Amino acid sequence: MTWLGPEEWEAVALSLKVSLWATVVSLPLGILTAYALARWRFPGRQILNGLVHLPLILPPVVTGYLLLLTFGTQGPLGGPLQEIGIVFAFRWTGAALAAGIMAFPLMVRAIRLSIEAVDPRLEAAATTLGAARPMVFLTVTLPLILPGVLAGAVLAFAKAMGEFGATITFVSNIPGETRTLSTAIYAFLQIPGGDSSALRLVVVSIVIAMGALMLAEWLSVRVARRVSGR
Amino acid sequence: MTWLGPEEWEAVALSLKVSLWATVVSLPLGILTAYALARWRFPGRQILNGLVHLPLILPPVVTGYLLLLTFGTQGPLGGPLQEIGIVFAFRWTGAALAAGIMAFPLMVRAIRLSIEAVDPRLEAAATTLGAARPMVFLTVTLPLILPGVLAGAVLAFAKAMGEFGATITFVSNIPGETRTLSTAIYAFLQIPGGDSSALRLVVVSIVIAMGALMLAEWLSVRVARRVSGR
Amino acid sequence: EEITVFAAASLQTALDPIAESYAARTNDEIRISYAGSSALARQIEYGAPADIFVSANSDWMDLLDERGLLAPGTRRDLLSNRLVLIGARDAEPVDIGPDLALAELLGEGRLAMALVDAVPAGIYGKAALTSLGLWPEVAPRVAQADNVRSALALVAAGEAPLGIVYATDAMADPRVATLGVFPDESHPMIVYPAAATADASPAALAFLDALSGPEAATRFEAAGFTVLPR
Amino acid sequence: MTLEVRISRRLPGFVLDVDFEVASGITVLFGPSGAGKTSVVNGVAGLSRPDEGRIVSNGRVLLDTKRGIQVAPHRRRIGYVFQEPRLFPHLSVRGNLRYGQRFAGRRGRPGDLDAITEVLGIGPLLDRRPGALSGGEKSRVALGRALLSSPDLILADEPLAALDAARKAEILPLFERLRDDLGVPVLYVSHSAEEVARLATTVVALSRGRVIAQGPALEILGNPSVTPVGPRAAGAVLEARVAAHHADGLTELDAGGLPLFVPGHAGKVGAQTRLRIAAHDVMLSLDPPERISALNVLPGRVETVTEAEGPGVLVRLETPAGPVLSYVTRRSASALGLKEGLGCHAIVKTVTL
Amino acid sequence: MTLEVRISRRLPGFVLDVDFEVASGITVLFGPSGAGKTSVVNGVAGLSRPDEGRIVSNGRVLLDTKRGIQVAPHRRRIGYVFQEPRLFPHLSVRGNLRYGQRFAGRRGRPGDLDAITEVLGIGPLLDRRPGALSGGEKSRVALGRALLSSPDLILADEPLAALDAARKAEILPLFERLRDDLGVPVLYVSHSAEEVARLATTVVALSRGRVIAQGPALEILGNPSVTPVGPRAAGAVLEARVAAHHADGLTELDAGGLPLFVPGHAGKVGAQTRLRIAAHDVMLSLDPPERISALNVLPGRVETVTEAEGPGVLVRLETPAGPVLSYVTRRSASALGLKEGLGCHAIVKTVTL
Ligand SMILES: Nc1ncnc2c1ncn2[C@@H]1O[C@H](COP(=O)(O)OP(=O)(O)OP(=O)(O)O)[C@@H](O)[C@H]1O
Ligand SMILES: Nc1ncnc2c1ncn2[C@@H]1O[C@H](COP(=O)(O)OP(=O)(O)OP(=O)(O)O)[C@@H](O)[C@H]1O
Ligand code: MOO
Ligand SMILES: [Mg+2]
Ligand SMILES: [Mg+2]
Repeated sequence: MTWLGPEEWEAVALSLKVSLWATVVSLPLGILTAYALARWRFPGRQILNGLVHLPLILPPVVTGYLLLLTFGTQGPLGGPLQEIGIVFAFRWTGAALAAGIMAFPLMVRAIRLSIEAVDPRLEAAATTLGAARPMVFLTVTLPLILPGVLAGAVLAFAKAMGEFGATITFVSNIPGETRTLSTAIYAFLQIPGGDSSALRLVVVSIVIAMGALMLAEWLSVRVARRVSGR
Repeated sequence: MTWLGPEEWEAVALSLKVSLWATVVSLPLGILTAYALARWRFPGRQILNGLVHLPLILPPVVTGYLLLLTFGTQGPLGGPLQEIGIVFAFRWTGAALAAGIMAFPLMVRAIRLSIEAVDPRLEAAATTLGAARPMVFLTVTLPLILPGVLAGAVLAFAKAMGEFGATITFVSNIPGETRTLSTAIYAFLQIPGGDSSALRLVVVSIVIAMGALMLAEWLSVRVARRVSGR
Repeated sequence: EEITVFAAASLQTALDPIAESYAARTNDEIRISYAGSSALARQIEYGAPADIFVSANSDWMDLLDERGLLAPGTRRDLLSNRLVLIGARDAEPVDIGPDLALAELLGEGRLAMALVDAVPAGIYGKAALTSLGLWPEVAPRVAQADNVRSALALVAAGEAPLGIVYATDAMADPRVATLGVFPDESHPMIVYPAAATADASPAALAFLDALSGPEAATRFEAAGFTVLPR
Repeated sequence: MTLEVRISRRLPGFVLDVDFEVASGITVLFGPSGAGKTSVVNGVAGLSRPDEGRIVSNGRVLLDTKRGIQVAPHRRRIGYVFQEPRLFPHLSVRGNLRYGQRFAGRRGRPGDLDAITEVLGIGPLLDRRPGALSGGEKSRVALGRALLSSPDLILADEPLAALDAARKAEILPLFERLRDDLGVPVLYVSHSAEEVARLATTVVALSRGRVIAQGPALEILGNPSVTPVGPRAAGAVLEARVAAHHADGLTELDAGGLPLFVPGHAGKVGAQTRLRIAAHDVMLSLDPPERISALNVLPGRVETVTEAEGPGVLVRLETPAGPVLSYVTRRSASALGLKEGLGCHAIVKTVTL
Repeated sequence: MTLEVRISRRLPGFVLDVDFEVASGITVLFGPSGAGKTSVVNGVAGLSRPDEGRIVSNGRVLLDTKRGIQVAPHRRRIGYVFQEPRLFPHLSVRGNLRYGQRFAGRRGRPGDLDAITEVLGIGPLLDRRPGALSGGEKSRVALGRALLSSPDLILADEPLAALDAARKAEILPLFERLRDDLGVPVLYVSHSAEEVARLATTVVALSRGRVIAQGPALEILGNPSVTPVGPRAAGAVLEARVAAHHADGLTELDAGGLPLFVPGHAGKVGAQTRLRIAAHDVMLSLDPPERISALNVLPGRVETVTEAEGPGVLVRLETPAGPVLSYVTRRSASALGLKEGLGCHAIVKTVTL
């Protein structure tokens, strides 16, 4: 396509990278958190639940600002992490972190609902067949919640594609490093006459996200069919 | 509390009003959409699915802009609606519309997952007992998906509390009319030295949303207990 | 009488007290919606009930002017601002000129600015650096935030060693120091134009005039703005 | 009151192709596991859509793929007791029982919750939720739920499989009442020879998706070669009248003038009753037996001797009480020289009745 | 090999308080619907936590609330056939069957998938998913799954309830092999008198959450007053040796010197076997019967005459083959003048064996 400049292609590629990493990396953690919230009763459960939802409740700028304070090079977590070679500040990794955190509540909720819908009697059956808890999870619970995991992942991916408030506040907008589609769109909207350029990127954004959405639907239908045995 | 000024109380009240209305009004539509997506196969299903997810994919500013174009007084929908007395532009109703639309994908996904988890054999049983489709929905499906509906509602409410990008773009930030907690926080963050005021509002925001969250958890546990018969 | 003012977010500190005392004097009720200039301009374009618009740049005002949305003869350049280089509180002041070793000062760090192609402060900053011949050298090291305040926050949090912001912003944050002021001639003049909209009431026109008055001037100057002569 | 069922449906690895027409009463669908019984019942209920078929219940066309008729399940006025309980988990037992009643409102015959609850022994459970019931309790509630919806046709898929003999004995009369008093047709899936024998008006035997035999219960059950349960299910049914209740716990019946003693029977003196005598419980003796513990001796004449499954033959004896079947070893048959026309006595222990 | 179970658990509206100890073999838990059978089995499996209790399987303490011992369910090495199938919907039938095998890996006795599949008749279903199985097919797969996990203890909650008689007859030997050859203890819940009679080594009768009778099958089943299924379950078990297979499909057994004819038997000539004779299938005659269709006549002497439930008495006869029980009406008993010491003949039809 010639109607996207090289910088724009760069933004597209970066957005994909950021969103995919955000989704893939947060998925295991999302599943774990969802499982803990759905199944375990522990002190601090309500607090964990609240923390997970926080990015949803706060304006994204605030989340971005908190990330900056926490994971910036001077932050209480950012500093130590930097020592071991993990840097978020002004890197695409930071964009992925921001996107992942903003998307986390959506992912966790979807997965948690699925876990709550799993018949515990099937898990009990697996136990009597000799499977220890983690094995039961891997061989019974996880396959049964796959549709929910998929739904959670696609929600997270879509949200990551659209996220910009927290991202730009945390890692700002550095072409080739943290300039995602969303920040590019935002920038175009700030200048008079930028609408048509913004529109082009919006279309690209929609196409990508719809692709992901349809892929997820398709996978989900297949999974559901497998499970129902139809 | 004396540490919130009257204008800030106004923003709190407005945020509550906007978020509640956004949640309550979109709930029936959310349930319907979720049901359609989960159970019906119709042409345009994928398109509906995409449309529902759109607000998640697009940067909120874009959504706000599109709302302005569509529901503004000059917009193709805003005009006709105004004729029949429904005005969104620069009213709290518009803020509710924006919040509702931004929260819609979260609500629909949660409810849809619950619907997909309902055992169709129970619905079939209801049918043989003489219940027509809508009755089956009301007496079997709906009670069974209540936890999901609750989850969807609380997600939507939380999102509505935190939404500001689309809101401020669509209906601006007019005190007493469209100035919600989130937009107020945003505005405070824009001015030199506004951080502490912003922080106060952030705390209020968190307290409200956590309250809603815990209420929902509590209700959900009760509902789940009823259903499982334990 | 009710007067609705749409004003760039960065004006809030100065404008709020001016409006308050004016309201107390005249019994008019003044509602000020603070947001980004681009959003406010678009809203006026689509029929927002604004009486007065105070923008953070001329471009958006020009656009409204062209569309005939302003009350003829009411537009004026109200304020000006200065562009400053900021650094950590304990950083040494520098001389800003073509010889400034900006890249050296930055070291491995980033130069925090607002979006250099979209947000006024960023546009002015880029122009200044370009005219000083410093731009090519530092361009790859710029971290662009979505607005001046976020750029300031990057410096305040210690994430970026240097930043370019308005003097008004720098003044208000004790965590940063102004290292130098960009020469006025290094960038196009920074103006905050104000105007009444086409259907503004006489009361609104009166308030607009008050904004150009001596009492307002004192407040604006106290906040760091330069008041432009009428 | 007839039920006409023609269904063909093709699944990967299984083809259902059945066609039968039965008169009123209880029709038992009989056949080994996987034969297609549940599939037939689902078709009648309208829960699965046959590739082709026609279902007419009591003159009402429920399905006719040729004419494009397909009555929605909720309008079929059926009461379906599923093979698994399928109770509504969010409703109490009472809520489950009442569920169908409200939709049956106008159709009269207001189901009597108390009476059904009593028979099923679920009174103490009314306020529980299904999650807190035992397996057999669930299946009783499911049965009650279907019965209380005042259906015009009852479909019962192994409704008593999870119940103990005592409980079964309490519930079976419910079905007999449906059959005899209320005239509600019942399509009943069962593996139990006893249930079949006791309830069936008509038997439809399925195997691998096809009807392999169908007809009045007496005929089908009397012919072990077509009865999927084997000779154990063969038996004769006699019509009798309650003659007297004796103090020692025995009831005397009058079957065509012959006295028959059975363990305490519920019927009033004078009432008509049906009595099933399983073929394998009948011993044959050429001489009238004496000094023997069996109280029931029916003199008769051998009518047919048929080869049957296993090591035996099935002997049909004509007696004043009606035809009686006896399943004896081939060895005994030849030792006694059993053949058509031979006079012979059927001996039946009271306690096996 | 013993199993010691003591469980007390309090639910709203139901109190479970059982205590029994059984030796190896198959222990049948017997009792009406809602008696607490499933609750006991769940306790043994570790799926419900008793308020108080102690469970010891073959010397291994699985639970001891006093000592704070509670072995996790997955370490109990049990194979649990649940009352409802509980198959994994996302796995094929094969996947379900293999599920337990992988965890049993080191414990030897590699379950033979092919053999089990063959006996259960589920070979053609291996690649299907549970959603596409009939009710009985599901329960067979569930049974296979539990057996293939090479358990040290099998818990079977009405495993055959959904199956037809022919299928049951094919599967029952599987349990007999577990009992007789492999020595795996089995806790078996059943409502069926036939299954109990055929399988039970020990019977534990439950009612309303309590053990009302327990003991060796022969004793409990021989005493109809405590047997919840009623006199139908009473019967005697004889030890015999296979003497010959005859061409007419009969097998001749030698029981204490007396010949007994049974329908075709699987054992090799010379093999020992157990034979159950249900009390209600035994007729008594004072004279040796002649010209009668029954092939088995056991001469003996009346040992006891016990009042039993219903209209009858239970007569215990000492014969050369061992003790035989007969359930006859009180009326016959007095007509024949049955009393201790009286010489008498037990007549048993071949086909009832
Ligand atoms: N959560 C519960 N709360 C209260 N009562 C319960 C609960 N779960 C089970 N019960 C009761 O405990 C009793 C025993 O149940 P259990 O499932 O052990 O019976 P069972 O002997 O297996 O019966 P069935 O043959 O019908 O399966 C039943 O009366 C049942 O209603
Ligand atoms: N979705 C499906 N795909 C393929 N075969 C199926 C499907 N559903 C059912 N079957 C097969 O159809 C046959 C008939 O099933 P059905 O449930 O009618 O049997 P049934 O006679 O009720 O058996 P049971 O007594 O075991 O309940 C079975 O062999 C089953 O495996
Ligand atoms: O939470 Mo937002 O307003 O979608 O970035
Ligand atoms: Mg079936
Ligand atoms: Mg049970």
